[in-house]
Amino acid sequence: MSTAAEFEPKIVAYVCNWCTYLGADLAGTARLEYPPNVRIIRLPCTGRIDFNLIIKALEVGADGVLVSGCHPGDCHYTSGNYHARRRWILFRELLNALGIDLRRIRFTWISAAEGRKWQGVVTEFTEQTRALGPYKELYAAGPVPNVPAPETATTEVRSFAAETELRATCRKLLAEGTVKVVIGYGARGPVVVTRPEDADRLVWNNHCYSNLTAYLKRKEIKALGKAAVIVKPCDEKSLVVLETESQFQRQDAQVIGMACEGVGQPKCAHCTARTPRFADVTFGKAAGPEPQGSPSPDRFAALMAMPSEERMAFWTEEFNRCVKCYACRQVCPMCYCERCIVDKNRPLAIDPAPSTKGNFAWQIARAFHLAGRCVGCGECSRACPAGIDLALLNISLRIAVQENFGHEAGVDPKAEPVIGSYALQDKEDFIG
Amino acid sequence: MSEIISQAALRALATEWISAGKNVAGPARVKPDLVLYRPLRSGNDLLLEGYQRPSNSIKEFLFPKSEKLYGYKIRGNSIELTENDTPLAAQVVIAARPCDAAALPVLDHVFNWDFHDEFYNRRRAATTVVTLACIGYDENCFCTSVGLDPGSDRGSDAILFELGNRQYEVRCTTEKGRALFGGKTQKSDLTGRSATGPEKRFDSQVVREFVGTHFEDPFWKEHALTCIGCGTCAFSCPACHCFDIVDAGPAAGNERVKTWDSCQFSMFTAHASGHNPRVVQAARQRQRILHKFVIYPEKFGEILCTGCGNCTRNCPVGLGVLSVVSEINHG
Amino acid sequence: MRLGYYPGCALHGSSNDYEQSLRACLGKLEVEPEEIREWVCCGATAAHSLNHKLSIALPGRNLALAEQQGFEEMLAPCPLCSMQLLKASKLIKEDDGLRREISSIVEGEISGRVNVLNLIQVFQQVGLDRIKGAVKKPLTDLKPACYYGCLLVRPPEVVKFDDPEQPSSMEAIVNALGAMPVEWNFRTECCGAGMTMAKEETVLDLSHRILTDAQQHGANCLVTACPMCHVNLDMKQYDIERSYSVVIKLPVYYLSDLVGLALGISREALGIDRHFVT
Amino acid sequence: MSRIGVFVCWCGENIARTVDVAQVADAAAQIPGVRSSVHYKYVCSDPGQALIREKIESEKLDAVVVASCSPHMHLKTFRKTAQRAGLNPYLVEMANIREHCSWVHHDRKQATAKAIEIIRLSVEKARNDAALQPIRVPVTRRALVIGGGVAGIQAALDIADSGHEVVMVEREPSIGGKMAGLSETFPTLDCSQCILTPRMVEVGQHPRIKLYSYSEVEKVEGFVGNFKITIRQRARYVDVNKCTGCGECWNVCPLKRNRSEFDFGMGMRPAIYIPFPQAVPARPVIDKSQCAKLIRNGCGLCEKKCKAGAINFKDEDRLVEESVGAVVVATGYKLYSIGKSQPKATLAGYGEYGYGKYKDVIDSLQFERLVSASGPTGGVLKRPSDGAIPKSVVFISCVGSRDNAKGLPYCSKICCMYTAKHSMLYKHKVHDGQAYVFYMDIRAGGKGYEEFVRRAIEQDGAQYYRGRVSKITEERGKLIVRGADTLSGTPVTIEADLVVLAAAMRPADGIEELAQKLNIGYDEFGFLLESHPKLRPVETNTAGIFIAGACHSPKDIPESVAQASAAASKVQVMLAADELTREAEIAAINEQTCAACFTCVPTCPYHAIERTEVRTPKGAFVKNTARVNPGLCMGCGTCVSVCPSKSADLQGFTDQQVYAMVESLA
Repeated sequence: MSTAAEFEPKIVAYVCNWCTYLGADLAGTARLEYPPNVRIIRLPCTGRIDFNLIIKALEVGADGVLVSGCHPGDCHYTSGNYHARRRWILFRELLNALGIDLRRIRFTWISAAEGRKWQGVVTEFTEQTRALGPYKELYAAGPVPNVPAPETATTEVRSFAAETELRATCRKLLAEGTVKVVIGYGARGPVVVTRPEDADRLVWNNHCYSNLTAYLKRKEIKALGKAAVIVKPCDEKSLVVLETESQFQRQDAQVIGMACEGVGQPKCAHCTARTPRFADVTFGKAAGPEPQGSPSPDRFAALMAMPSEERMAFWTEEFNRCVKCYACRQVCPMCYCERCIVDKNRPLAIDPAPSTKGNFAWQIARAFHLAGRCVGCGECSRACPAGIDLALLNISLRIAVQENFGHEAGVDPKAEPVIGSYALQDKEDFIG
Repeated sequence: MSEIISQAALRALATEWISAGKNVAGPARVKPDLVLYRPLRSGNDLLLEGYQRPSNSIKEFLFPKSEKLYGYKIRGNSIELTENDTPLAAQVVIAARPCDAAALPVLDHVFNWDFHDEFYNRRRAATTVVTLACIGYDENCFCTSVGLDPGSDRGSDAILFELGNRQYEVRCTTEKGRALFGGKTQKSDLTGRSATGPEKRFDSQVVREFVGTHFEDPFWKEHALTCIGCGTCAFSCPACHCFDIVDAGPAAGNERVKTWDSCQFSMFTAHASGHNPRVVQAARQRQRILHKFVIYPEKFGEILCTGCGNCTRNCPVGLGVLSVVSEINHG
Repeated sequence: MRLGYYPGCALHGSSNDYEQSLRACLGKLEVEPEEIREWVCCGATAAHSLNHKLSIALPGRNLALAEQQGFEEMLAPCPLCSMQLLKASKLIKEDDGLRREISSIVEGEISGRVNVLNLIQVFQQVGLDRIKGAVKKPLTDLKPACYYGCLLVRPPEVVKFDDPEQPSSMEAIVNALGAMPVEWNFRTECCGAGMTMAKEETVLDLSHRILTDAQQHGANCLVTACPMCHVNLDMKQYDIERSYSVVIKLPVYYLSDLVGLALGISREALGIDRHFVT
Repeated sequence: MSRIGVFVCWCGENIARTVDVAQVADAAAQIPGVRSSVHYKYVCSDPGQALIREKIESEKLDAVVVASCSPHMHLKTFRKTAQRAGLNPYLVEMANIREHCSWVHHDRKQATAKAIEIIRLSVEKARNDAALQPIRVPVTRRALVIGGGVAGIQAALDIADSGHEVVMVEREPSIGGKMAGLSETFPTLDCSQCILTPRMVEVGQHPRIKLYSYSEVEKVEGFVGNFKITIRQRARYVDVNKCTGCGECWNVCPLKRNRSEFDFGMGMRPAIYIPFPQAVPARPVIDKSQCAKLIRNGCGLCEKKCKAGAINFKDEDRLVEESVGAVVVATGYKLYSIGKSQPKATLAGYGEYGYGKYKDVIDSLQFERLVSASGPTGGVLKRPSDGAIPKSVVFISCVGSRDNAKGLPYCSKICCMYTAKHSMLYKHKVHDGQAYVFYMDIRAGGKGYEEFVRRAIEQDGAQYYRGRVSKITEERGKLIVRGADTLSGTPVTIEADLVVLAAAMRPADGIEELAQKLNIGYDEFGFLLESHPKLRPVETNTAGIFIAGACHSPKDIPESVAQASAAASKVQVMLAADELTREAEIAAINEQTCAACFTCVPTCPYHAIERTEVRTPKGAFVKNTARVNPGLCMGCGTCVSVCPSKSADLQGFTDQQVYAMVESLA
């Protein structure tokens, strides 16, 4: 640990070409002196500044990252900064949940006329970072705080009444050729039934965990022809998102909804819908009114209650167990990219090794790509062989999306996507 | 005459090894419903009852999920290489399951066959494996179907058998084992026991013939439909050993590392050209069975599977070796 | 649907003929308004110029009572009352802090869900066709000037009823009764009600204009849905005639009077005989 | 790129004073990929540029980094230099060691160290540079002008006179727009038609202007330089080519009492009609909602009477296609609807003025017709109700404007002026009459404007009241106008014979639909959005589409004409070449890996990304994908950030480059 005296902070600045870069030019022409610690990376627009770049800068040893562009209304490209602002709002929430020190990342608007502001911001930020000391370990381990693990109640198998009805219908659908394949639940997990006589392999019980909509993206399944997919009210939401993202059209599949009273998964504690809303047909009846589960479990409150270093220690411990088997990605209905960003190596945006760094980078990217899209089916957590509480990260973003944009993924088919749209009144209290 | 040790003594012993600077790993409870082999801080963290087997395997202590091969830095137009000379402490894996230990000889073949893998062998030499024989099994276990049993000492340096009332019989099978327990045990005439069964789930010979002769069988396609193509099975398998070599960190210069890889990934066989010989999941799943029951046996004379059942336990969609091969076996 | 009834001071005092009239004719249309128990002043009088909070709390109290007594809808025949109630309900709905505060002051939860109706709206709910159908004695020889006054349609953002400048709902009803409403100018002008006590000459002036304009446009009677207006235009008509030395003699009816007459109810039963100008 | 040349500039003393250029050059030579590294006094000087060219040739450099000033200063310069030496200009990068280093730091050691790192960043970028080719888009050298009002006419004539073909689409039977209906114009009081009609005729006769009257834009496809426009020619039941415009038909038509749109209901017209005598084209249309022949197969007199045989009752709407390279939108305005019926829930009528109830309460355009020499009354001001000459007229300004309560928040800008004009015209026609004007403020900024208003008040004795009118009623054939005079603080009551409401200006009907067809923005009121309020005032965010006149914001005639000429000159610049050169540093999408989530589509400010498909050469469907239209992309790179699979990338600022830059700081 070097002392503040000999420590020279390394600051990476991502700035837009039309406002802040020119602002810095002006500072030069006006000979406004400031500390030499900042390294400017010029991009056309703040809209171009991807969140991965901020992480990368910290990974390569930046002690602070400065992100700056045109003031609202001044964007050379009219709206790049609005899109950027919206992404930053959510990205900060994610970093905060991870326990990354937000004082290390400074967002600001600096116009081409604000040479003085550039001088001021750089000076002040450099000194603040100097005072904070080196960001030695971005993902620092430490005494692991106790974040309660999600409750999974695996009880003995209880078949639900609707099972017989379900089988009969699927048999019919297959026999009549309405669908070529039924994606459903079997005794040991998902089953894909193609022959009417196999319809009895389908079950409907309290062990039907999987979110089967994830199968709709798989080439092998698509090749079989029109499918019927069985969904729980919670899984069903992913179809709504997939539809808005042009990944799925109602005519492509028969959606069979199952009224559900819970399958003993952590998410069930926060269930808000027991009866499917978008399904083509629905079986069973869920007793009682629709529950009003809060989206925020106690363990999230517990996590956010602790100081950021402890949050970081918690996640470091969790991600150290990650083996990069990508089960989290594979079970997720929203992860349908033909080529995942981790599988790209030019450039190496995300360290492919299952090291602490690589695992963080991967999980940050995964979580953020789900911002405003995750419907909280909890499959990532369930699938993880290392028992990492991945859903917790998604929850942090789901809450942020709800609080900032009043958006809940998978509820309103007409809602415009959170990332990819913006509002003039999006908050910017964090932008200096 | 037998050697026995009490659980308390065993824990104390483990703690002693740790304080002596050894790395000690063994089963520990990570989450209410998750037991993993983890590096231990003390013998008291060691978990000895109340679970069938950990969800991972002991291979990660000899063949880590990510291991630095060397460092490099590009200077001017030349490149500087730096060896990975991180010193390696002696390590003990305690309370390993027989199906974990039995996988080590399997790995030995691979890492010494055409190429002598420094990193693996260094660790192997520095490691002592103390097995704990199983007193039970669950619906996913099938060691007996691949020529092992709950008491098998294959690949172990010492093996512990339960005597009840927190006592274990210690049978040392190698010098390493004896070195660990020498003078730490009491004489006794009790002999420990291990579970009988699980009953044989399939005949590996039948499987081998089927797989060898039904390469194009629609069975593969049908059976792979629900496979989502993650690496859980391979990564939790004690015997799977495929790895990739990647650059970590800035391209300008950092580390070249060896990381686990899985034949179930769609990228596993992707060529630079863009061509991919195993384009569908069926081909990948078939490959996994083929490798375990035909290719590897043909090369090294034994099956690349110890029947631990981890692939089934961990599979998010309830697949795994057992479901495939038993289906092959019973048509 | 149960219809609550908030009479306010006027309909239990100076204008009890209005209550008599509307009860009689609503009864005929099988609408039985239930009076809100323990209702208090609506605050239209001095309150709103003296104490803002009080001017919300008073109507707030009545809204709370209506909710407690399980009403979804409440008739407030006096436009001053209905405006006060609607205003309070609007403010309460817009500001949750205020809602909680007022609720605690009046010791009763207010959600603001009670729908406050004026008399015209009640008739609209009954339905013009139904009224048409029920007409026994079409009022063919009547040429009423429909007079809305100030508060029935104002302030628009509060009462959200009809066009504040060119309303037409009363004409529609009167038409349904077979009468011929006249086109005239002063339908939404002020009658000076607020000044009744303070500055009578203003009242006389304003009301005088209203009455004469109605007459000039060929009205043979005037119809209103406001007790205050009725007081000024009917009771004070004599004073107007005297101070402007003119003869007007223009009968002033409540809307319910005309509906009642058309439905065949007697003038006595409607309390018309108690009007000053007959 | 592995043969990079670094050129460190002293900029005289500007850099060399605080940065040890020699040391920097030596350090740069050590950066991987750098083939040669030199320093020179003024790299931007001719010998300096010669040095670059010489090195490019001698060292076979495949990329160049100039470490000097800001790229905003000299990037263009050095790109040209490289080009002259046969190196692709996009293989040149700059390291800003002046504005961002030598000028803002004093410690020589620190500044030198920083300069070296700045250069390393730039070298990393250069190493990953690609030789880009600016996109060239073929241009159809024709323009479309939508709207034949004064703005449209001006734009069309300017473009046509500069030698390019123009297609003009006008919704009404004749061009001329609102101005054709005006009487006289402020501040000069010259007759509107006298100025406009010659211009209309020019349009009608111009060899390079193709006029579609009584037509609307149905569909817009393509992009800058290559628009395909589908135009709907509404059935006019008269063959324009056969028709001689003799007038027999409308004279003989028995159904003469139809509300004239051109006179805003102040006059009548037959069922077959030309909107006004000087119409262009001077060819009638048949109003099918009124023609007895078309309704119940009666009458047909016009057909019998027409010697040219131009009447065709079988006529139908026709769709025609036109290809153009640029579009000028000049669809103009309409007045706020003062009556009850409102286009939006947020707007309300002004019942207190009794418009629509009292015949003699009219809006300002109706007044224009009543005082126009060519109007229904032949220029004699007669009030609608009884044709009497009004002796007192009240003008009310800001009806619907500057009214947050129920109207529009903005100022309609021209009302102050034309109201003053109206009061004058009135006085000139009715010498013993009195004009009253109720106003909020008088906004008379403009050449001769303030003087004009003064004249109205001082010479023509218009009585101005600063205040609003609360109510208008009718008593004994008089309009009683009750208002306030806020200056004297007294209520005012005026017995008027005629009331004229200066209603707010709103964009013409259907503007939103048109904007959506054209993919251009509009504000909450429907006015079209310019690309930049100061620097790109006539451009829209869709390349190749320009705006002129009142469809952009309330404007008077001079402003509309000025903006129209501005738009025209922009179009001329575009049409000057057969090819359009667009920025080379634009986004591209890897269609192999694109997951077709289309998040990028709404994100793009220029609508440059389209949803499309990958198909085999034989046309078999492979997959959906997003695709960037290089003709539209401006290179902001916002799509790159929202693309989850990083299939979108920005040439010139590729991920590969940016990551290389960051990592060089490790």
